[in-house]
Amino acid sequence: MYSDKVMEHFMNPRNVGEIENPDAVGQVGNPKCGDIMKMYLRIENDVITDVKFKTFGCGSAIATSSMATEMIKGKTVQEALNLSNKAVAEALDGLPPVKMHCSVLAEQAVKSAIYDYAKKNNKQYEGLEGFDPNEEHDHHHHGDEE
Amino acid sequence: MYSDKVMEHFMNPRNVGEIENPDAVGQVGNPKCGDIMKMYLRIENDVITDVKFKTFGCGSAIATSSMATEMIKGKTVQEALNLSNKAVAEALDGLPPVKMHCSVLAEQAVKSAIYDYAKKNNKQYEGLEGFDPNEEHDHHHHGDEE
Amino acid sequence: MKKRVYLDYSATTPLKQEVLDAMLPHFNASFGNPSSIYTYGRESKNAIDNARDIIAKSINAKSDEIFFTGGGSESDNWAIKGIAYGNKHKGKHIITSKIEHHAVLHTCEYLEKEGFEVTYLKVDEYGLVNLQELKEAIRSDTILISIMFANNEIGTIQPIKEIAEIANSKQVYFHTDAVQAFGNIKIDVKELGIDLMSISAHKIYGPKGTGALYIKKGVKLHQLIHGGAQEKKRRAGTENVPGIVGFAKAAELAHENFDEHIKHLTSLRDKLIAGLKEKIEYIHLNGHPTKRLPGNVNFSIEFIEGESLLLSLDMVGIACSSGSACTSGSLDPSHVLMSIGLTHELAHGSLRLTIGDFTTEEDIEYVINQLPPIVEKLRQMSPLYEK
Amino acid sequence: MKKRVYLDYSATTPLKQEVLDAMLPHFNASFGNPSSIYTYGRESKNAIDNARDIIAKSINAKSDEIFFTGGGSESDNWAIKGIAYGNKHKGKHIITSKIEHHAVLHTCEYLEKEGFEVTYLKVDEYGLVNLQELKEAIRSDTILISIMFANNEIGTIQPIKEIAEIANSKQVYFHTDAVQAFGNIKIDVKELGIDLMSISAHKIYGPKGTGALYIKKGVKLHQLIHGGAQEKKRRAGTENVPGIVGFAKAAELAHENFDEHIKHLTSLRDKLIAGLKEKIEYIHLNGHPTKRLPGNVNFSIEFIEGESLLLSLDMVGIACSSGSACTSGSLDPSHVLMSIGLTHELAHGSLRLTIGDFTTEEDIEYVINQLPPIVEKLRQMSPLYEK
Ligand SMILES: Cc1ncc(COP(=O)(O)O)c(C=O)c1O
Ligand SMILES: Cc1ncc(COP(=O)(O)O)c(C=O)c1O
Ligand code: FES
Ligand code: FES
Repeated sequence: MYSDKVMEHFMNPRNVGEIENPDAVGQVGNPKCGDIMKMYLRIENDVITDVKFKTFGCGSAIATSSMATEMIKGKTVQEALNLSNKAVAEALDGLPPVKMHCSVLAEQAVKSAIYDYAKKNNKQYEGLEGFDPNEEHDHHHHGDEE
Repeated sequence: MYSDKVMEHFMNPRNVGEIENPDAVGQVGNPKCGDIMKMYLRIENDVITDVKFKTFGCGSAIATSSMATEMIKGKTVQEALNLSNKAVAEALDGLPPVKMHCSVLAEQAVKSAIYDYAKKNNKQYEGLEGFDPNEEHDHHHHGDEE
Repeated sequence: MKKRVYLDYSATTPLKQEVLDAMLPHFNASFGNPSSIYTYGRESKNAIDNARDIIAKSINAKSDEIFFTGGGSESDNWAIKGIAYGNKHKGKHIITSKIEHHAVLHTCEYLEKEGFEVTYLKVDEYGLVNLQELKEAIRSDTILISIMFANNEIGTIQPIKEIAEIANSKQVYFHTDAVQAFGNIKIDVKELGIDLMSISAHKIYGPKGTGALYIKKGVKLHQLIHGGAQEKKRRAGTENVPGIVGFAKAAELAHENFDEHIKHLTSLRDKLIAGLKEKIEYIHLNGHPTKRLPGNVNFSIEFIEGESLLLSLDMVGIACSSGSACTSGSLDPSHVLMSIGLTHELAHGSLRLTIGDFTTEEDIEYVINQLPPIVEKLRQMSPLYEK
Repeated sequence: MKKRVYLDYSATTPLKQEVLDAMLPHFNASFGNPSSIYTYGRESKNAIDNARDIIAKSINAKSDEIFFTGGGSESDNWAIKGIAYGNKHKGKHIITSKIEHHAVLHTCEYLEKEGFEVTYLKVDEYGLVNLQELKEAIRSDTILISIMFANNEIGTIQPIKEIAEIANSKQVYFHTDAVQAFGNIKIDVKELGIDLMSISAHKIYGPKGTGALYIKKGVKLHQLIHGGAQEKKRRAGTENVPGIVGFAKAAELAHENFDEHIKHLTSLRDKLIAGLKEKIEYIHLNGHPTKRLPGNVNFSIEFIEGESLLLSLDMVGIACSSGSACTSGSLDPSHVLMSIGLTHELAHGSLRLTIGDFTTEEDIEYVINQLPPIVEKLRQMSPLYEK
């Protein structure tokens, strides 16, 4: 089902935890759907110097959280905003079709945290226009249903 | 499916053949239904001294023909008339339910031959009243159907 | 080889060796088509006749009331569609419960689209249907009540005799899905008053792809699979002779060792329940405390999600299941867990461990030792967990 | 042991050893439920995915067009009822032939009772449908044409490509029962233009109780068995993993040795036909002389009845079949033999000998030697025979 890479990140997730007094926090998902991702960022000079996450969810949700944090650490905020769910999934050697929505969640968690940062600091980033962290995402739309 | 006795009579049927210038002949059945039984009798002083049959039909039809001829040989005509299909079937250690109609055929063949004898010799026997050898018998009514 | 502890006997079971041994001759020695009249065919015919007798005896039915099928799902579909279409002149109303297996629920939902009406009875926190509600749900056009014997997820056993009495008193056919119950609860269809009952081989150490439907003499229903004259012209298709022989052997073994089997399962079950309750905080047993299958353990574990739990357990060789939607890629967590009133979070955090004849004391101890640190690790990752 | 010559391969086949070997690990080692996410389950899932690929490849379909079932009869029922109920808004007319297997015919007869209309095309003396008649039978409300690929009794092979073209040109779904054809005729569903096709494992040295339905992508039909999410939510029930694996292995072997298999069967078939014709008077070959299954021999033997022939042959160890009503306890002899115009007597006197991979030259010679005296003995007993 899952690639070795997914299993490796699931079993040994990077950057689990919280950041005290973070510069930004984002949370997406809904326990009703079985998934919640919370992301904490430390941002210095527009660069993400530290990132931690907590996730309630399936193996894929945990692995994509872990991979996403690795992929944005050390990047500029704008670079992090450009991270797509596909890139996260690819970095994990792919995800089963029914699990792609969990990678969307990871993308959304990053965005949501940066949204928090932008609001607090009154900044503008390309890609944040129209983003609403409280919007309900129908991320449970699966490819294999007919 | 068949008892050993049925198989034994089927493989080694008694009294197969024809009688030249028989005292009586009877034929029942219909090739449409897959069964025809023809019975030849030699009758002396109201006693069946010889009997032969020819049968087109299943294993049970052949075995019941064989058993019926054995059972009536040496008997009086009236005794032969009293032979029931159940008695033939029992003498064969039973028949599968779907095959009981073949034993009816044997009973009818005997009756039919005696009818021929009675007519030719202007005799009356108990059990022949109302018997019509040309009547179509719905002998294919099977017990196990629903 | 890595340690493997299989605790998903309600999903499927391995074959017992005796079952496989009984099946083997029918693959290529005594392989004839049971409909054929020659020796090869008669051998097969005798084998299935004999199997039918064994299955019939195990539930106190007559042999001609047992019809072999391709599994529990087919049996459920046949019973429900067969009664529905075969009795639609009498009425178009069916009663079932909200916690049935999908083979019953989706069949009922299909029939709704085709013009039937279905009442889905709710259940209480333990998963029990309410007999008063059942009585009230019966209408003059009700043709079938289908209530499962024992639930596959939470193990709850329904008051089948009482349900059957209600159905019989109103002259409504009563079907029960006994796929989980058969082999784990003693069943006497006559005494209980059951009209139709589905069972399946692969839940009792028999082969997958073989089941049966008990149809009480006189019950009128349409066929599901038309064709040849097999199964007294009521279920067509060349009989799966090895499957049927294996099913019967499995049923025979189950009934020979019945009391022992129940004792073994129940004691391991209670040990597992007690052990996990003692070692893990914030967990809740789902299903009825006593009216439950002897091998069923189902916990909701707060703050964590089932699939990640299963994956972690698989890494240490423990195989079990969960009612989380995330394990199946479906939208909602188990309809059974939602029906007994669990929140989404608790339904997502459910873990089902089902015990079988090959389960040992050490297996149970292994789980009691392995599970707590896994739960703790996942909780540490969970944003819902604040210690 | 008594000599046994099995010549009823069209009824069923023994498993090939490789097939059994492929199945065995799935009974109690790799036995997990394919729906489960842990290792045991994934092993089973991989096994059926792999099997699906093999079956798909063998008929040039895509893997997601293959759906496993409980056998050929279920596949036929699913295809026909599924299309009928799933397209009843478009029309209620179905076309089939008079010589279909009962799994098709009785399904159609059932649908007639439920409000559908069915045209049963007649066939010529060889068992071939007439393409012109087929064209004329199509109406604006025709939703399905179901014509078998090759007949199980007389072996006649239909012009499937032409039939499919007619169906496609009128936008009517085309189903073919290829239970006898699969493994004996090369089938390319794309090239032939088939929409749905039934196949069964036990006719090709695979296990009983496993079949498949090929459903071309985009074809809309209802489910026959509702329930769990197996088979992409189109056919519920825990998958018969060993059965499916065995089916695929059998298909693989069939296609590996295809040309050899055909050559072997055809040469034995022709030898048997020639040998019997030479030795026995008053016999007639049924079916088409060349458009016939490689292993099919079907004779009508005048003046004698089939069951007594089969019994006599069984006594010398020869297993075969007949179209006589007397073998099945049914009222009328084979509908196929009657449809090709045989009299009742000839239909009753029919003998089908079907050859398979394990048949040897000696087997054929044995039959050629044993049959004539048996025929002669039965004819001597027959009131129809006047020499
Ligand atoms: C042409 C044909 N169709 C359908 C079937 C039914 O297949 P199964 O016995 O697998 O149900 C058979 C054989 O019995 C057959 O020969
Ligand atoms: C309660 C219940 N009913 C029906 C079924 C379906 O049985 P099968 O998998 O044999 O089709 C199952 C198991 O899958 C079950 O647990
Ligand atoms: S969190 Fe539910 S599927 Fe990934
Ligand atoms: S003669 Fe036809 S069944 Fe006996």
